[in-house]
Amino acid sequence: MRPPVTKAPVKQTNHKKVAASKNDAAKGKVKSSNDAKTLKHWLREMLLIREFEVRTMQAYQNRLVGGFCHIYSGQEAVAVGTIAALQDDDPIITAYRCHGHALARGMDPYYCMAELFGRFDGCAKGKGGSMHMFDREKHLYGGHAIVGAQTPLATGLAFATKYEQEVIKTSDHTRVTVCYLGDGALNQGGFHEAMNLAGVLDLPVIFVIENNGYAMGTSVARGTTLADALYRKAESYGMTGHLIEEGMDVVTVHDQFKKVVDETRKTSKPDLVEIRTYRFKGHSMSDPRKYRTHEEEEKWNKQDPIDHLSHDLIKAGELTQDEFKKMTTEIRGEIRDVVKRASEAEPPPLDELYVDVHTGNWGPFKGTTLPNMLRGDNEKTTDQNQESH
Amino acid sequence: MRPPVTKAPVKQTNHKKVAASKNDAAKGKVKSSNDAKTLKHWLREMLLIREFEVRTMQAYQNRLVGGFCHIYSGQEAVAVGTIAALQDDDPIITAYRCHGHALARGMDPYYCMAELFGRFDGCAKGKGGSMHMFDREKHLYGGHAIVGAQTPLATGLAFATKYEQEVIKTSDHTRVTVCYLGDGALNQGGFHEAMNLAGVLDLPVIFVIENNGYAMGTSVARGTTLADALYRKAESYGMTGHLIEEGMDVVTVHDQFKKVVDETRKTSKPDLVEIRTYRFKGHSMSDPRKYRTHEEEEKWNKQDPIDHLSHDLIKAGELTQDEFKKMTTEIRGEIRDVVKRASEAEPPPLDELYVDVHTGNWGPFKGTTLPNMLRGDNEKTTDQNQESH
Amino acid sequence: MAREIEFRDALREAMTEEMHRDERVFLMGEEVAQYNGAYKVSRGMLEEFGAERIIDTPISETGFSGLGIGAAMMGLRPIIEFMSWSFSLVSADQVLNNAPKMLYMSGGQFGVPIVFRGNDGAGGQLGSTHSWCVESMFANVPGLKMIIPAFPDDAKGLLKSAIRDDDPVFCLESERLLSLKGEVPEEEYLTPIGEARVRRTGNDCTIVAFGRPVHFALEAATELAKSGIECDVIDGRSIRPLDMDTIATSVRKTNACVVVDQSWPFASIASEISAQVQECCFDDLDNHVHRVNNDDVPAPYATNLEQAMLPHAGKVIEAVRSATYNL
Amino acid sequence: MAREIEFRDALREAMTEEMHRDERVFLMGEEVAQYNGAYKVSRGMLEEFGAERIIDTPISETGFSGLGIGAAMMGLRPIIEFMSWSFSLVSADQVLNNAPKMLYMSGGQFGVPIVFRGNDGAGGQLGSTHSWCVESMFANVPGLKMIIPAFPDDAKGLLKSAIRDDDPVFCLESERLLSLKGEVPEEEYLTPIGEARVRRTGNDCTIVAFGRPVHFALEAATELAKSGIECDVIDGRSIRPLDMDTIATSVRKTNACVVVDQSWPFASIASEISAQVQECCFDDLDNHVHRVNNDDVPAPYATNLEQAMLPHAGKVIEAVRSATYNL
Ligand SMILES: Cc1ncc(C[n+]2csc(CCOP(=O)(O)OP(=O)(O)O)c2C)c(N)n1
Ligand SMILES: Cc1ncc(C[n+]2csc(CCOP(=O)(O)OP(=O)(O)O)c2C)c(N)n1
Ligand SMILES: [Mg+2]
Ligand SMILES: [Mg+2]
Repeated sequence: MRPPVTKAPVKQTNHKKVAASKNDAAKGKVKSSNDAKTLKHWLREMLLIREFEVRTMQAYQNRLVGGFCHIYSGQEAVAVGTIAALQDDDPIITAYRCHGHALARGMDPYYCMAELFGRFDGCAKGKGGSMHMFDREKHLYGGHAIVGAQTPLATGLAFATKYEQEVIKTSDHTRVTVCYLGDGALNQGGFHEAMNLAGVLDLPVIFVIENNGYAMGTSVARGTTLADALYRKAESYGMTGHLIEEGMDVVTVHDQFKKVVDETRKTSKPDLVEIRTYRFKGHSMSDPRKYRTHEEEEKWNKQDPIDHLSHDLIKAGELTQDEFKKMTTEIRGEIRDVVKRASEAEPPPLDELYVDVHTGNWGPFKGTTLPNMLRGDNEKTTDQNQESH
Repeated sequence: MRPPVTKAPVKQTNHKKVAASKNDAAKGKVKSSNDAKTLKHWLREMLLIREFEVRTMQAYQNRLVGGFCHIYSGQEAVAVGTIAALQDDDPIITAYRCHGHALARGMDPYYCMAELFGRFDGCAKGKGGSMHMFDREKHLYGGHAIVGAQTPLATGLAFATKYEQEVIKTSDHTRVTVCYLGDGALNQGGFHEAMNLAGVLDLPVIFVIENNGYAMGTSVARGTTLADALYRKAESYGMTGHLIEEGMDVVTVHDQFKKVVDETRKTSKPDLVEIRTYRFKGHSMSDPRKYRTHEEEEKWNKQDPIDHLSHDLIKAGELTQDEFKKMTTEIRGEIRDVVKRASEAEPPPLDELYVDVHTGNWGPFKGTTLPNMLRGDNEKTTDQNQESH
Repeated sequence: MAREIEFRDALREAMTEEMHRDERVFLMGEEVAQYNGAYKVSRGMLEEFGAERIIDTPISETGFSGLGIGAAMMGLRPIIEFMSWSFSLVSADQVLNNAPKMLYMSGGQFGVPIVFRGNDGAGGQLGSTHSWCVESMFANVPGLKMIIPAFPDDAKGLLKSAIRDDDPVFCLESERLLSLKGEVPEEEYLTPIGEARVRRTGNDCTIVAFGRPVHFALEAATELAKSGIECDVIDGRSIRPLDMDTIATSVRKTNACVVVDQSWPFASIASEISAQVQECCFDDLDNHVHRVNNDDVPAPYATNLEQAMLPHAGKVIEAVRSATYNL
Repeated sequence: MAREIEFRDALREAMTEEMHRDERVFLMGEEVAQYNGAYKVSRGMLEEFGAERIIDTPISETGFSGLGIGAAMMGLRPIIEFMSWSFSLVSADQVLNNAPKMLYMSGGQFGVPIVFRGNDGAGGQLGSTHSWCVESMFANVPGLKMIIPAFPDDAKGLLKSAIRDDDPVFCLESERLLSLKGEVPEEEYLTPIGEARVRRTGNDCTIVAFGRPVHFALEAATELAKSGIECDVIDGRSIRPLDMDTIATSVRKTNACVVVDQSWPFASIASEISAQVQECCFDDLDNHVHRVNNDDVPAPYATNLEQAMLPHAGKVIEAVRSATYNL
């Protein structure tokens, strides 16, 4: 089995504009940008996501994946750059376009793919599907399919981290919650309520708008007022708001986002960050993308975050073409293997229909059990129920 | 029966800071501030609302009024000043604290009081109650009791006026919709969606925040971010936002609001206006107001909009103490009479339980009929069903 | 004269014809205009009617359903599309508190002649939040009407009636039926709201169903006929008003009743029909009314689980056999 | 040892005791802290537990119910107060799509141990939008539990169980009962969720009711006893899980059943019980199950209309007489 992506502490250097943060010695594993090893690691993660999505699309065509399936390709720098700026136990939560976040957070691609295939080995035992990646161990509180519905949940995660630290004192450090949402999700009332609540209650949560220009076929400007400065909507809530324009550059995303994270960790105050990015594929697998021009797509394709970083690294002499090829081939192999294993995996037993509806047994309901992903290898073979909390 | 408050066109003078608007020759009856007759008319309207509410409170104590009952006293300058700035067919819609708006819009106080008393003669046949004042003829689209729920409806009113003018051409002039909401209602997601929709669709609607400092026992700052400049929330939606600080002065309210209305009528674009005011009484009849100090109440009582204007008029020699006393006495008599008639009026016949559920007959449902308020005197005695549209 | 068209085309024809007939009708929703509808129900309508009458919205269900209600209070006749009824929960207050009650609480002053329509019920593996069957929950509320067509002809006829109706009408469409072809008359016609249709006759058992489950019922009836059990299959078509006369008449003949309902069982349409059949036909029933519902669990993603959860012909057959004591 | 306390005090004792017992429990809602609760249920709790655990919110039901769900996913145990369940419609998506389904759609990873509580049902003349009885609508959804106490002792015992429960529990309180006094033990106790309680026994008819209507049922039973009709009065206490065993046992004895339900009739709790009683007791029933519901209309304001619309003892008496063929 593929070992989880490791996120070892790395040494600070002074590449690019961001100076080493004062807070790096804080709790949890420290991650920071800028030495070659880190950059190569990010490159690898972005490649992994890209390759995962390529094979997801194939599998979808082959009817191995069902339902609505939203591809993350193009936006890799956002998930990888922002998550790299976090501590491992900072909670994250996102929408239905969630494969990238799950992988960047270190979910084993096998569990992710098995979920897409509706197999019992999936991260949600095949019950959640493409739009619902959850990983309790990695502090991923789910992909959520109702547009905007994750934003109030995020205030709850942040509230809980603060409560644990300040009220019940079961935590000795500040955790920053990150909530991803689309440019279309802005227009949901729930987002407004979440922003205001976070402001009124001083919650350490950062809302990250992944502005990929479209909500399905609706361009930002057709759906939203103040379309050219979404981050400025923060001002309504007494926050500043930040724009990361170079959302296709993982280093910029990381470095600029890191500053915001450090600030939120220090002040325990909410923030809003808009990151400009692009989805290379359609909204979901069924979208022919007639609402945008070939030229526009070309323009953005040229900013491919993977090309961008690999190019830079090669130019700086930190990576050779051969090494890059090898990395790509390795990842291809890895994902090919994941697809194979997932396609051979078992569907959930029919019993599972009535498992996880309630935590206990009553009537037809059969309590709850954890997915294999969260069970040690010994446990996986046993059938006994486990408590979920 | 008391004749409806007339709103004859009045001649422009140059009293106070606002110059005569260019748009006064537009469609509908023109109203404008500033000659003594107009000011006295406003004074009369504010007195009427105050006296109405005094008797409402009494009636509530005497159990003639039930449910939740929200008193408008203190805020009279808002309803009277803003509505005076409108044309008669400009649609208005508000929340549950709606007696003032209904009266300022010219609803006969008898129908309003009869509604509070749950009588068949009420504006909603006794079915709506204190929180639901509707008057189709006066273009009052209701008081609405779910906080914030009127804000999306207002976009629909504005959409319809625009559609009538531009698409089906059944209207030959621009109508401006005014939507009142409280400072607490801001925090509802529906308001955010309504603002954004109004912005995206260019709807001629003005949202008026009656900032009376509290949502029940919650001061603005405890419930809302950017609490000292609510009007600035407009910027999130690409609007400017306006603040009328002197919300206890009907002339200022009128004059400043009139400019916004004229602008909206010209541009057909939405706007947001915050008006600072104060409710003299508790949130509803059951509220002991422990959350605010006596000093604060005193400070605001000193700005009583009625005292304010009567004082000014007397000082300017436009009104004598005697005339003012006479006006007050007259109104007292009028409202006393209204209370008497309302208390003698009939409750709705039991039949009404199944009337107005559906427009037609089926099963137990018995179609719909209009309230007496909207029926000519002849019609009132007949029993035949009338269509509501 | 009839021709075969798809369910989605029938819906579009209904809207298009009514928009030609009445300028006050407009269509609003997410992706209904430029994108031609997420499920292509409104394909071509933007071109035909222009951006003033076919209107794309932001993802703001509370906002635009409220907008529709306000516009209807003024006498327009909005058709508000929910891409899925699953997304109507974020606007439940507008849809359930405002639309159906405005006429009542305004004392007859403001009716709300609006149509809310969109996909209802499980699609293919859409998971827990996207597979709502709102009929049982929403039909609890007085003041609204609810239609749920199972065939293209009814889709057109019912939707046209809905658009002309002075009350708020909720039109529940099944994504799984949108490509279904069926005969639809060329000439103009209206299907009355509140009348069920008997789709097949038989003396042994009454099967009542709405929307997609009508097809399961028909499939089951065909199968059962092979072993000599003949069923009345009643396509309810409207849930509010519910045509109990047709149902009761049938049960008085067959003395057995099965209800097929794609929503959760507890306090459902099936419960209601079971209760009402009992009330009207207590002495006619040879057995209790049998209910076939979605299982009482959130919708799972995996195909095998999803299929096991949904009603299907096999479950209907089993229920009919049980209701008729294996005749 | 028991003493008489009010229903609202019983609710407060439940919260207070559980907050002392478990630091992860907190209370959040509109006006719950400084104002002491709109209905004074949380009076004094701010002083006792401080602003970190008794938390006032803006008027943002979607926001703070979602906040509660998120916090519960992390293992806290929020009590979220809706000033009225009528206001929960604006947050229906959080309450019905997220809370009850999270455990399922995360494959068992994230349970939501939350309590939503507040006033349910008509108050005095609150009108159409403020008089919701959400039980019939919300009980349709799997994954949640629902309790609806009728007496102070159950209010306390059930709410304590709810706070300790690992599933989302909806606690429906009637504003009309908040001042009701009743005996409540001094000692700690829990009332199990999912067990009905027989409040009065008799052989002629079973009356099933929940919440406030239990009192109408008891009043009716007292009255009926005068003319020799003796009723089992079952206080359902929980709607999900529903204790059908207790109901069925009673119906097998009495052969007649009346359900009293303060919500609208269509697809209601009463429909469900009617359907289930029929299913378990078809051969035991001498007559169809009779339902007494709120009338199928939006709530009017005028007292006379409101009283006519609501269930009351008179209607229960009539239903029992009819169900027992005027024994
Ligand atoms: C409340 C709700 N309304 C509509 C939808 C259908 N829908 C799913 S994704 C989407 C577009 C969202 O766009 P955006 O927020 O920009 O995210 P992106 O897809 O670009 O990542 C829509 C309309 C939904 N899931 N939920
Ligand atoms: C959605 C909703 N939540 C809560 C309430 C209860 N409630 C009624 S009025 C009110 C306060 C509103 O304050 P504000 O908007 O400032 O208006 P004001 O009363 O000051 O005029 C609250 C919390 C409600 N009616 N609707
Ligand atoms: Mg987007
Ligand atoms: Mg206020």
